[in-house]
Amino acid sequence: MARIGVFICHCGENISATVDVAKVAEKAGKLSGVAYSVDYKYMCSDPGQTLIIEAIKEHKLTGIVVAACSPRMHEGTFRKAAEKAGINPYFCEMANIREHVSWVHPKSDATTQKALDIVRTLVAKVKKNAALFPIKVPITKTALVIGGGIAGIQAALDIANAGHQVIMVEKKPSIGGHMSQLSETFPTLDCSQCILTPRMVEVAQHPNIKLLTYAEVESVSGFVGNFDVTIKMKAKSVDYSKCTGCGACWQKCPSKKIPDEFNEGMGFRTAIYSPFPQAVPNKPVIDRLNCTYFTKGGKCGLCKKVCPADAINYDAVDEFIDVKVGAIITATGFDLKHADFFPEYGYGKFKDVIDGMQFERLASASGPTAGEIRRPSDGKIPEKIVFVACAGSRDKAKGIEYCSKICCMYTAKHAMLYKHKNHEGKAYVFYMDIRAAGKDYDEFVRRAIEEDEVQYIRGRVSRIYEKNGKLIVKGVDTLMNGEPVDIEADMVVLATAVVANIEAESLAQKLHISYNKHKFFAEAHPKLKPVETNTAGIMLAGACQSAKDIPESVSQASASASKAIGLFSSNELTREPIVAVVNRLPPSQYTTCTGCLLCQEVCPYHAIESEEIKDRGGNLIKVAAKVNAGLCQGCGTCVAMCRNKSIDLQGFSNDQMMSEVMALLNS
Amino acid sequence: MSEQFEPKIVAFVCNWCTYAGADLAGTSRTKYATNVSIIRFPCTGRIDFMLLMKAFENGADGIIVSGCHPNDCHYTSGNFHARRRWIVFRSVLDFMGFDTDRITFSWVSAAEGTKWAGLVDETTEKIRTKGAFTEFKNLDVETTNRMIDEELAK
Amino acid sequence: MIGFQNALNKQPVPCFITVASQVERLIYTPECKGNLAVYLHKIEVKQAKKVGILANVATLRSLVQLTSENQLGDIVKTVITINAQNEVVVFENMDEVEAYVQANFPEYTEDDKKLLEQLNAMTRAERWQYWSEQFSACVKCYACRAVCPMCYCPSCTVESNQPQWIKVSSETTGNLEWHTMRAMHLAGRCINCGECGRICPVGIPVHLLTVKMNQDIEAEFGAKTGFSCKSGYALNTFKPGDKEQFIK
Amino acid sequence: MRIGYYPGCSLEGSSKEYNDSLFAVAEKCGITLEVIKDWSCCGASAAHNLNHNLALALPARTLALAEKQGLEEIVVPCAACYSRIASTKHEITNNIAAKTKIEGFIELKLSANVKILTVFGFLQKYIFPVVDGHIVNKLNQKAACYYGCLYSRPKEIAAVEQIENPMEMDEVLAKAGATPIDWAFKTECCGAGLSVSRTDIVAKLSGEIIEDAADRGAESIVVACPMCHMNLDMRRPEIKKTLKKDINIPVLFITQALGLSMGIPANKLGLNKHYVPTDKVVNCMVKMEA
Repeated sequence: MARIGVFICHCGENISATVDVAKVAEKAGKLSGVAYSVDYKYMCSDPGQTLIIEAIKEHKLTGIVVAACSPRMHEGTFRKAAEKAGINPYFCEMANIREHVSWVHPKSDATTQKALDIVRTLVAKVKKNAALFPIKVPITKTALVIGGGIAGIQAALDIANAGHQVIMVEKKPSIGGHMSQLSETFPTLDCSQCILTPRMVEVAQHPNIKLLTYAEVESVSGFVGNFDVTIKMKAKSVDYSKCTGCGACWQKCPSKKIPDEFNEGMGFRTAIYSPFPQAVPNKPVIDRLNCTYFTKGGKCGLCKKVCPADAINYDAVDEFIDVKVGAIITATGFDLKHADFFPEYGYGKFKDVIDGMQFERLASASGPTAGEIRRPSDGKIPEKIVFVACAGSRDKAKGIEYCSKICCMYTAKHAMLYKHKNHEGKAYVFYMDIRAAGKDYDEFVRRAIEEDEVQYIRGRVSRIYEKNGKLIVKGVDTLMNGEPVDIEADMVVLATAVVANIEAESLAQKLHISYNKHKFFAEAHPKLKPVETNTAGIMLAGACQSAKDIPESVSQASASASKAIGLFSSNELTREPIVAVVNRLPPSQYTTCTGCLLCQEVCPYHAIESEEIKDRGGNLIKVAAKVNAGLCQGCGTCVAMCRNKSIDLQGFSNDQMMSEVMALLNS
Repeated sequence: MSEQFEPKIVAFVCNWCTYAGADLAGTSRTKYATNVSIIRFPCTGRIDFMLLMKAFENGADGIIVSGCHPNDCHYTSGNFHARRRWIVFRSVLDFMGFDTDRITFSWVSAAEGTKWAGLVDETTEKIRTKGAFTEFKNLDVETTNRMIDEELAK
Repeated sequence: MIGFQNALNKQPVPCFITVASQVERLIYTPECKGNLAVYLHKIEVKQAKKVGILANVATLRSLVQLTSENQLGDIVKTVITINAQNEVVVFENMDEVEAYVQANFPEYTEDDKKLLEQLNAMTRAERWQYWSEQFSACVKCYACRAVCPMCYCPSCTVESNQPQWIKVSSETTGNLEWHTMRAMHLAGRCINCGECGRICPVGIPVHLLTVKMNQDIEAEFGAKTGFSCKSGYALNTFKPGDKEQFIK
Repeated sequence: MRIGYYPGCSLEGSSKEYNDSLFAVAEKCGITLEVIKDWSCCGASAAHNLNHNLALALPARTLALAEKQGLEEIVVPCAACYSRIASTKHEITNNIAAKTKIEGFIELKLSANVKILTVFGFLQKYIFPVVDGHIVNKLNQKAACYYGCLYSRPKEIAAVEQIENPMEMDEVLAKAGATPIDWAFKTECCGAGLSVSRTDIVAKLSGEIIEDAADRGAESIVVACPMCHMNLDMRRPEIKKTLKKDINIPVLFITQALGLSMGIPANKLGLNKHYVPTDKVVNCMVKMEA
């Protein structure tokens, strides 16, 4: 038998000025199941809370309704008080008679009546409440970091330094990502590799980090704190336990004309290769698609012959390893839009029309021209160079409406680097707006314009064509009344759009995380949960979420690392028990769930699984839905769609909600 | 002059947007009609159409269903699912000749205290003009009477 | 084997054959209109483990819809139909059934179309009058539920008393609630066999509710029921651009 | 299959030879074009700068008449007419309110289902399948196909697949045996409507086009728009002044080029009506070897 206590708060005069609180308390006392009812000046004050605690003990109350302000304000306060008095905190409900009654209605009988109606509704609800207990989920304190670019490196180091285990998966033979390809970085112009390489080495040597290069995530199951991940270790054909990285193999490899990805196709590499001199790990893999041994059926084998450590293993196969992790950080980065996307700019047709990353390689001291900016067609130093910002970005006709964010800055940097190396040369930048909102960013762009005399032209380029060995750039200067501008350039650099990693979509599907139409991963909330995804325990770092520069990628990586560290700070994850539950009944029914699983699709958190219910002999009896309490956030969308009410939501159950409706309308 | 009709209206609202919007109306001391009482749900996606039927059966003259604007759902997509159900529910009711005008669907965000107050006043006025939902409330009595009449006529 | 046989009044009735020698009882005529899929939910049939079914298009469509709702398991081993050319078609798997159903997708019947047109042409108040008269006659025998292959829940909400969703007695308001609930639960799942309307002992055209819902859903969301073995349920998905002019 | 035909004002006046050559080619292939009865002005250049309703109503009337005549497809050889009619079709199919309004103005019902073909679209769809037997000459020269602005933009109604580097006319020229060149000015502006009011701008813009074609060795420029033709052909004296050199590349309509390869006499194709003499083209032809 329920014994409910009702506590009517005056809130000073905030409630009592318009609501006859004494009358509400009196009438509430007469409601069925109410054992005690009282009004008081300030329920949330210490004496007020004491009054509640004492009343619960004295009158052996089984549940309480505090009629006061919004539950969004003080539900926690009164639930704690209830707990102190020895009853389950979920037997406390609040009737909002301040925000929803006294503050919005004048003093009248109708106002008092409405307050009483609301109290009655909540009394009816609390009578149907059940004791709920926080949900505990065990946590595997290992994080998986997918992607070994600067974002992944930062996240991995942060987590590892906090004392937790990290597994880093990188699909290429070396970590480092796009940052390792950059020449110098804005706005300080410090050398990219100089600041990155030490961090790469730190990752490789960190006792808490297990580095898996040339590897990819194959499949993911499980949930926050308890993910099961299968990782595919692509066959490297080199035994890393024996290899010393001496380089004898790639010096002798006869296949020397393979376009070098690290140099964006502007140089060549061998079939057995380590992508760049500072690679981590600095050990080679065999590119089987281009290796004579593999393409010509066993001919060659030179690398095996010259290897002093006998590390070459042509028979190596892809291996799959299973790991258990508690959190996953995706840091898979971006790609640049390539090729025939720009027929009007002749990209891919004219050798001297290149993209921003190719320019980075030209400007890099370790690049194919050893840092001298020479045009790819004939190796001449360009006298006039044109940079085109927003090549593809912010262009609805090209299907990319968004801003690629980094181009304004790197274009200024490129122009500056060019000018520093060729004082007599002329650099032009076509731009739409200069978006240099960052610390010291605008100053940097101004420096390019004012000190290095880069000529900025506000307008777009309509076409680039070749004529007499020159690239004619046709554009417009919108600050000069739309005057057409033609520039005869020696080289053109397109700041092509930043796009999602080509494998982003398939990875998102493996991880069950959402992504937008451009395949950038979606954060759980654009403002308040910018590094979490909708799947608890999976965080985002860097450009896989949207275009980002280095400082932003690093900050976000640290932010997501802190989310993982926070998760790992206790042995169990405690969650509010407001979750959906699929009923389980004794045999022979087992559950009323039909196993139609139409609810699976509806869940925004992929929290609904199918469970095989078996008898003691292990025979399958039926398949039914099961809510993973670790993932469920308690929205109840599945509850309202379940035809025979097999799923219910704790704290907002069908019985509770129906009682509220009935009580509100039947005085 | 007879007393003016005061309709009973139940509001089914989500916790994160409309409930908070109604709280905001309170903190801003925006005055509105007393006819609407709120029942709090975690999300519009949780609102079962059967609860709406139950409210009418128990004497509600009108109903407000309100939650977060599209794309603002605390749970990402609960309101989108709810919207689809409402589309179908309205079409079932309309086909049965049920007066769907007695259910007001709305999006009220946590910042729209004024919109909430206006919505309550408008809905109250609309239902007051329509009068009590006798069409539904008297259904059992009327059909029983009709059956008796038919029997007597034999 | 589930199929039809001749009854005394020459009307085909369902029959269940468990012995090979009895197979000759099976008939298949245009009058075999019943939806045999409903029997697949019966415990006796389920326990048989290996079931064959001589199906008409409505039954085949039920099989497709039930597959999308994970209800068939692997008990149905043989599916046979007779096509318009009077040839026997034996299906190897559900993909073939799906393809056959898609190629022979049934139209709404002329009678239903006519009735729907009449109802759509009425004013709201007239429709209310029509349906409340119809529902006042309902005796809540639940034959409409029993005959429906999509009503397979082991416990129905109508029987739940904690909370009591639907009034027990057959008052018009309770009847209206029942039929609203039935329509909502079948909206986007009903495969338009019309059995519920045919079976109603007091002649309420209850099938019109779900038929109308299917029409509306197809028009609004482009989803067809019993069309694909992959779930295509209109009500567990959404589009950000779904209509909302009715929302203030 | 009945194919409708919308000549527009140019094809009846300043570009009569475009009209004549199109009919000559079609006739040779046994295809008849049905003129839309009582067609009216498409409103090009002027109407859409003055009044949006008028700009829609004029082409809409033509579309409605075509429907009334039972035509499912119409050929619109003028680029400006094509642009106006296609834009109108696009707007009224996507905007029910506009459609209803326009139907009121023109007092005709409109479904806007009529397909609109450019001349090269028509050639590819109807002439290509039957033309092979009719091609007797090889147009033995390098040709620069010039598309102008109206076929390639806006992208919603573009008549070409690759809006930045269209190839449709190039394919027609290849059929005629010519060698279409890769050049930079395919879709640049010729100066269009400024033809009369600002000849200086036309001279600069059209001059650049002709110069680039010449630099890349083109022996003729092929167009599918009366306005382009006028600017490139008629404005040579002004262009000469701007470029400070005399370039004598003839400018042909695409139908004239194809017509030549089909052995249709030059005069019948109206090649005698151009300002820049076309004899070089006529004389370059080589008989196809059997």
